[in-house]
Amino acid sequence: MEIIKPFSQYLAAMLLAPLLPGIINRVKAFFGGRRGQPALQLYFDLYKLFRKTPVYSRTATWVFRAGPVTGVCALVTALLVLPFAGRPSFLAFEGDFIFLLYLLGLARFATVLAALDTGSAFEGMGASREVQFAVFAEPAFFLGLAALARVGGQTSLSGMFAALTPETWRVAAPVLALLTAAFFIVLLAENSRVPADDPNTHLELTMIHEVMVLDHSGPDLAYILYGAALKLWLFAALIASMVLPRRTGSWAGDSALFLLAVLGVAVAVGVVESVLARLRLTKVPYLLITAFAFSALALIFQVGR
Amino acid sequence: MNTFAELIIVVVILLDMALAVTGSLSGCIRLVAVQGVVAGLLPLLAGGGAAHGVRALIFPVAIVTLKGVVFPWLLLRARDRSGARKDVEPLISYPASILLCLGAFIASSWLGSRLPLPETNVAWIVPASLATIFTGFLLITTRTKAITQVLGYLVIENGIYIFGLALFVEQPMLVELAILLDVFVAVFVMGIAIFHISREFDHIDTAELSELSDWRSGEYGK
Amino acid sequence: MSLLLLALALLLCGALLPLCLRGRPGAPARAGTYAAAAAALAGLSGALPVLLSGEPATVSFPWSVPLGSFSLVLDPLAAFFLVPLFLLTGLGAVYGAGYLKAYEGRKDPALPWAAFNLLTAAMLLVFTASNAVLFLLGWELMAAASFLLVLFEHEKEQARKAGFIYLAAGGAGALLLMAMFALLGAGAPSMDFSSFSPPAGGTASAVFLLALAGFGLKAGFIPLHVWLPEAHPAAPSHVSAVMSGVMIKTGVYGLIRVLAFLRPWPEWWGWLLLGLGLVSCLGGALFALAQHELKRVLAYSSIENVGIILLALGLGVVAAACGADRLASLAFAGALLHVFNHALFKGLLFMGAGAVLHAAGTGELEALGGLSKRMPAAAALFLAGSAAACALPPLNGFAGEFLVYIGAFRALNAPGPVAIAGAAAGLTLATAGALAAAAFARAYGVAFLGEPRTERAAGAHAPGGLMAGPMWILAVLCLGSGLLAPLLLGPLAFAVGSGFGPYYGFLGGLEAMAPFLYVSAGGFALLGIVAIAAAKRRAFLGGREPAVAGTWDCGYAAPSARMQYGASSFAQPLTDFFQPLLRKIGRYPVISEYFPAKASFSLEAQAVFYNSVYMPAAARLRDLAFRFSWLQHGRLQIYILYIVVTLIGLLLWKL
Amino acid sequence: MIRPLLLLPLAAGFLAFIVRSDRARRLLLVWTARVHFLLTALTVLSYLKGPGGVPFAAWLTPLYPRPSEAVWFSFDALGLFFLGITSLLFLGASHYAAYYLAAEKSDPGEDADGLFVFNNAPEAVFTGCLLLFLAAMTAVTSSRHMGLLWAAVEATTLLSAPLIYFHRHKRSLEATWKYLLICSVGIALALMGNLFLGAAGLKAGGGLDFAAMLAAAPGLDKPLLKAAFLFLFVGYGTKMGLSPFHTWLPDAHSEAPALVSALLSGALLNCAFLGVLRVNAVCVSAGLADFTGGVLVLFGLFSVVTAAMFMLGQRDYKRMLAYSSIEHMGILALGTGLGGTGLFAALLGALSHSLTKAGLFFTSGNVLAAERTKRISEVRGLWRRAPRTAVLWLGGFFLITGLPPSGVFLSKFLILREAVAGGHYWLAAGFLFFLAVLFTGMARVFIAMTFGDRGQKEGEKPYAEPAGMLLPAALFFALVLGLGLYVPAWLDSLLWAAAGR
Repeated sequence: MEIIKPFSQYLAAMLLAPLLPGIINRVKAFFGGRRGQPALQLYFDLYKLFRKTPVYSRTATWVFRAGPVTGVCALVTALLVLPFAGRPSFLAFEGDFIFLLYLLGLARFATVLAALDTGSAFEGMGASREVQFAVFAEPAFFLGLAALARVGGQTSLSGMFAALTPETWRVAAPVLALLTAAFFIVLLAENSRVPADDPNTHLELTMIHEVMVLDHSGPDLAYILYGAALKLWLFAALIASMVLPRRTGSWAGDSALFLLAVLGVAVAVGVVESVLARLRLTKVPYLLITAFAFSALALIFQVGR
Repeated sequence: MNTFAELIIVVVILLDMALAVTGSLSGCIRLVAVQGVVAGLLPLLAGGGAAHGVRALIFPVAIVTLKGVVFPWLLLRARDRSGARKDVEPLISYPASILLCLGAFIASSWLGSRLPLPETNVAWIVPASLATIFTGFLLITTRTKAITQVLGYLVIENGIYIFGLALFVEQPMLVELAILLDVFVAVFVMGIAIFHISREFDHIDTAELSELSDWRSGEYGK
Repeated sequence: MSLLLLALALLLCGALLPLCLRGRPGAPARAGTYAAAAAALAGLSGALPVLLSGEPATVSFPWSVPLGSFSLVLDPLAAFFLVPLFLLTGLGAVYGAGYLKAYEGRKDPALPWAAFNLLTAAMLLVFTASNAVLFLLGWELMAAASFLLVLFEHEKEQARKAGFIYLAAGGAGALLLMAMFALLGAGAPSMDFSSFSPPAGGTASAVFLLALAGFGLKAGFIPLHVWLPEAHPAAPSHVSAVMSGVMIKTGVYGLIRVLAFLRPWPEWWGWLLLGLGLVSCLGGALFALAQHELKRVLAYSSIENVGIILLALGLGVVAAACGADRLASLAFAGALLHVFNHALFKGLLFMGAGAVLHAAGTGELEALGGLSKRMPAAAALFLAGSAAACALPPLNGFAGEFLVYIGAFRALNAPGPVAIAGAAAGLTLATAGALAAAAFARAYGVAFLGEPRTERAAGAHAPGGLMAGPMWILAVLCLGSGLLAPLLLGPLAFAVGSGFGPYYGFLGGLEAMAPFLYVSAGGFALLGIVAIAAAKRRAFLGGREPAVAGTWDCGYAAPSARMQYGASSFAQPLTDFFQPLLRKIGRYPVISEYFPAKASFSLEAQAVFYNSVYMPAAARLRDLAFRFSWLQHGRLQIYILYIVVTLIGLLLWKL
Repeated sequence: MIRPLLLLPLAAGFLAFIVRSDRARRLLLVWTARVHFLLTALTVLSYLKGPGGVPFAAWLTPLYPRPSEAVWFSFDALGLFFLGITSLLFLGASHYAAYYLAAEKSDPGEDADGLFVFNNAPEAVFTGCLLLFLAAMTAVTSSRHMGLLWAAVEATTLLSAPLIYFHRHKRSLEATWKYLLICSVGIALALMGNLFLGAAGLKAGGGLDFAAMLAAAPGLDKPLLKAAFLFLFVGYGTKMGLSPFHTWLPDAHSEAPALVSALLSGALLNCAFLGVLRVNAVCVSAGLADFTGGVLVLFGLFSVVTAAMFMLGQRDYKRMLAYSSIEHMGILALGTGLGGTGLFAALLGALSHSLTKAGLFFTSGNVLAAERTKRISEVRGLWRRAPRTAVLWLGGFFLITGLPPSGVFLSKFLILREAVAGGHYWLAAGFLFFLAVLFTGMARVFIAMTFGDRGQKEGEKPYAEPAGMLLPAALFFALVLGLGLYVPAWLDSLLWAAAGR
């Protein structure tokens, strides 16, 4: 039974991830007073896309085709490291979050190169912006994780969240709150959500992530969409693990609570998207620097304690 | 020692002063010659000639001939050939020259007092020689003509000669001969050089001899 | 050890033979290549056993030079540096044989080959010498040989400038090292390293600072890096690979040796190293992002990587000074592992850049594009190198940084200053990693992807087998040493132990092994998942031919290659943000008509330190010298016055 | 007797004035140099092997004079060492001269700076003075008497003046005049110093014979000895080219023909240095090591500073080499001042510098012949125009700046170590800084001249590099390079003996 648990956790993440964008869209529709698309829309889209024949540019090379595959695989691998409901993952080891961080980097690298491979000015633009924001997001994310490591005295992701208890929240509430805020901002930026980016816009000049994948179609696009969902899940899971340290004691109960929290994060993203406007492009770095400042403050508090 | 030698010392010093204020080139040449002769006579007059035998006679005679006859003749010839103006064209005024000369004498006296020679036979001989050397330098550094620089060199030589006498350092004959030969050849070579200079430059003003320079004038401070 | 001496002899033959054979066409190149390759084989088989067994070997001959002795020591640390040396020079020689063919008839091949072998021999001496005179001999020979190689294309103004800066930096560094050895050996009976006695207090710090500056000038960390981005691009590419991959590591090697000698370390040394590492790491990555020439990008990336090594060393020294020895050993191991890994991937990258130069005749990013189609294999290999340079798993760049990260995170949970050092190191690595990813995405994307921007790029061709072969081998090594990193830990432990003291060499234990095993597992998992996903994709396609069309450009009807995002535009958002540091010179179009026909935009990266620090200082010194030159004004009278015044002054002063 | 060594060049010198045929005169020059070198080698050999070690050598050279015998000329290790340098250098210079004179004869050349056709002095005078110059330098190295040493040094000045004036034009005349006057005035001061030296020894006895003075040194009168040292130092220092008495040096070296510059820099400066070493040895024996050391170190460092300052932005490559000589003389003074191993290092440096600098000056002559200008800014791409000259030029640069392997490097390193070991940290720091400035300054020039490609000038003939004008430099460079890799035991012992240990 104990062996099955990580498997089922992993499978759950893989299967449930495409639900999150649906939830967000439903929330936005609610705020907009519309009915909105079904929560399972992404599943339908994926099914449809996998069956389509792709169209490739004459300019593109194998890099273009390898991009989506590599991107999604990096995220699938990253999920191996991600704890579920405070329980250890398959691969829990010292410094595993560095591995996770760099897998995210790999995914980004692959996407950016695939975008550049098309030779289109628009996709180049998106790639340029993507790497720019990564430069600000990565330190913020890293520093947040570092602070978290210091909170629990642990150096693996699973360990950190395992060490996180309601007691920790009582002791280090400001630090954890700051970290939650920082992670949430990073989540918004990394997943191209408002206010950093707008996943719904179709004005190429303003887009970041969407503009990079303009040329992808068929299974490639499906991989990309699925990868994006996984990435959203990954961040949401981190935040969920943080705000909801396990408390019931039973695996099933914890897991249920955890899933609820992940959905809660998605709802929160939807709310933010509905009530906030998109920032000017040149202001996005400041948003991320804010996240960085939160993380840094948290670390300083924690080291100073 | 004897007063006669001291008298000569005084004459040498006075000649230094005179050199500092003489404006005529030929006058300078003659003054230097006189100084050389007087200094050359010093060992004869300072006594002890018998102790040194023939050597003590030969050298003063050679020196007097060289400095009193050969050098002036050479230099005057060079001056005539060069067709330059006949005065020394000092870079500083004559009063300044004589003041410097006096200063040199005072400094020499002080230095002489710091350097007690073991067997000084004549009073003032060390200051006098030092002052003469400095006067030579004065001629070299504050006069513009090539000839005056040779004169300055000769005055320095005179000063050193006097100093050597003061010590009666036992110089072996070969060494003295070699030194004398060197001085002679030096002046000779300088004379030839002056001849060439006057031919190349139409005059012997050393201000013209300053083309070889590394001064990056006006290329800094920007 | 005898194998190493054989390698040395072969290399010296390889340095002389090409010069002797210059009359015969083809002979110098053959002699040079064979000698270098044979020496590499001999050297590797000499160094590897030491690295695997941990048993040092020494050899010493009398040498009739004042204070000199021909003493060589091959301990695991030296062997650890020798392995990349021989790997890169051996492969570089094969590559060079192909690369230099293009210059046949235009360049005398004898000189570069002689210099290449001399350079290798000199580095061999540097890594093994245990006598100061011998070490300095190797050090300066290395500088001279590489100087000649930097001036390989001396017709170019740029190369001459590079040669000058390189030589000046090398000269200054050597003088500092001479001072350092003089200080170390002041009381010693000979200049053998074994006869030095460790200095204490201020002297130790002076030695450290001299070593830091002297070796730093070779290692090329900021602010002593000015020669590096000039010289590395100027040399032929296989030489750039050796210079960047190994030669700058001689600085790291020297620094480690001196550090080991000066134990115990004061804490501030560590902070200094850490600070320099931080600046180099971030600065190197940032400057790399702003460069417009492929090899310059790589050169700045080398600065970044040296920064990473320095950062790790600094973390280790701080930790050791605070008593956290296990942590220190992790950091030191990370530094060394990165030395090895950087050699592999930077060698690969420079060879790839060489292939580009070879094929397109230019390394200017804005003139390239679309090479991936014209030289697919080389492009793929360059991509592998780029990914390794960005420390992306499962390649080897990640392994070294991972060790440093672990060190940094353990440090975080330690008390006080060590925690701060750990946070700083980790944060720097993360930021620099993101910057490096941006820089390499840009370099690769602009040079290899999209459409060719010029005729030259369009006419590019794939490199021949001699050039491609070494690149393949290096790429396989990059992947292999990334996936099988745990296997490297044993030799690494020996190297750390012999370099920093046996105290630090306990890495072989499970403690550091475990995360490494997991990373390996993760790497394999990634590869497996990629294989599955690729297979799946094929299954989804089900044998249908994908349609082919033009790139979708939002309805614009007449796209051209010039419309692609270029190197300037790609970097602009980031470089604009860091403009105060980069001081780019922008050329923006002035649009004056309603329908401007032509407009161009470019951003030129400046050599900031060279232009704003070194040049003004040099100009000031020059100004001073010109004022001083009044001394030689040409007036004879005054010249003689100098003599008189000095004499009088001396008499008055000294009597 | 030592006479053959002295008389041979003397006789040959006078003979050269008489001989009419150019060819015969050149042969005379070369063969005199060869025989002189052979004799020198024999002398060195018999010194090393001890009395009776070499057959036939006994009548050539009385190395071990019986005590109380008044011997004017004989050799000790120091003198022999400098004689060796001088003779070797002259050997190279004479071979160079044979080709040089032939080339000058067939194509007198035109000074591109002054557009002034050379009117070279008759070869006879030149060759004669060259040989007499050798005789004078041999006399300097072999004099046992300070007075004689002085006379010989002054003779070198007078005999080399016509050599500098070989190209009879305005600038070489100016250089000659400055050289003549400054050095004569300087040497006059040295004469004064000799007199003080004599005065200091009046009570203790011993006269001016070097060995006797050394023996009587502790009894010498200290204030007078100090004065003697100062006068001699300024005097010989002028001739040696220490700053600020160096002013004649760049002018003379830049205007003289290449081989004369080589001899001036490589042999003549050493002769003056020998004078300084002699008096320094006496002072050190008398317990004035700190006093003389302070003066030597001060002026040594100032010379290095001066050279460094003039190296930046230097416009004339021969002047650049001259300033480099000033630098090295400064280093020699520095090493001597530090004493101990420093003196050994200074002697090693003197040897290495002489050979390297002579080689560089020879090469500069080739550069001048190829490019017809001495201006650095007008020489580009030697590598293309005169490849072998370029290799020598660049190699000489590496050697002279002390890149190992080179004797210069060993000397600098030893001196630095001595300075650090003596606790003179600021001295070491300053020394290093200015060495770095010098290195950078020279690197700029050598790179600019050697590399690049300037294309063919209008109507320019290709420059055939005569082997005879390349080989001497190549040989010297090889020797210096070898010296950096291997210091033979005999040389080591000779150096230590010369350094007084």
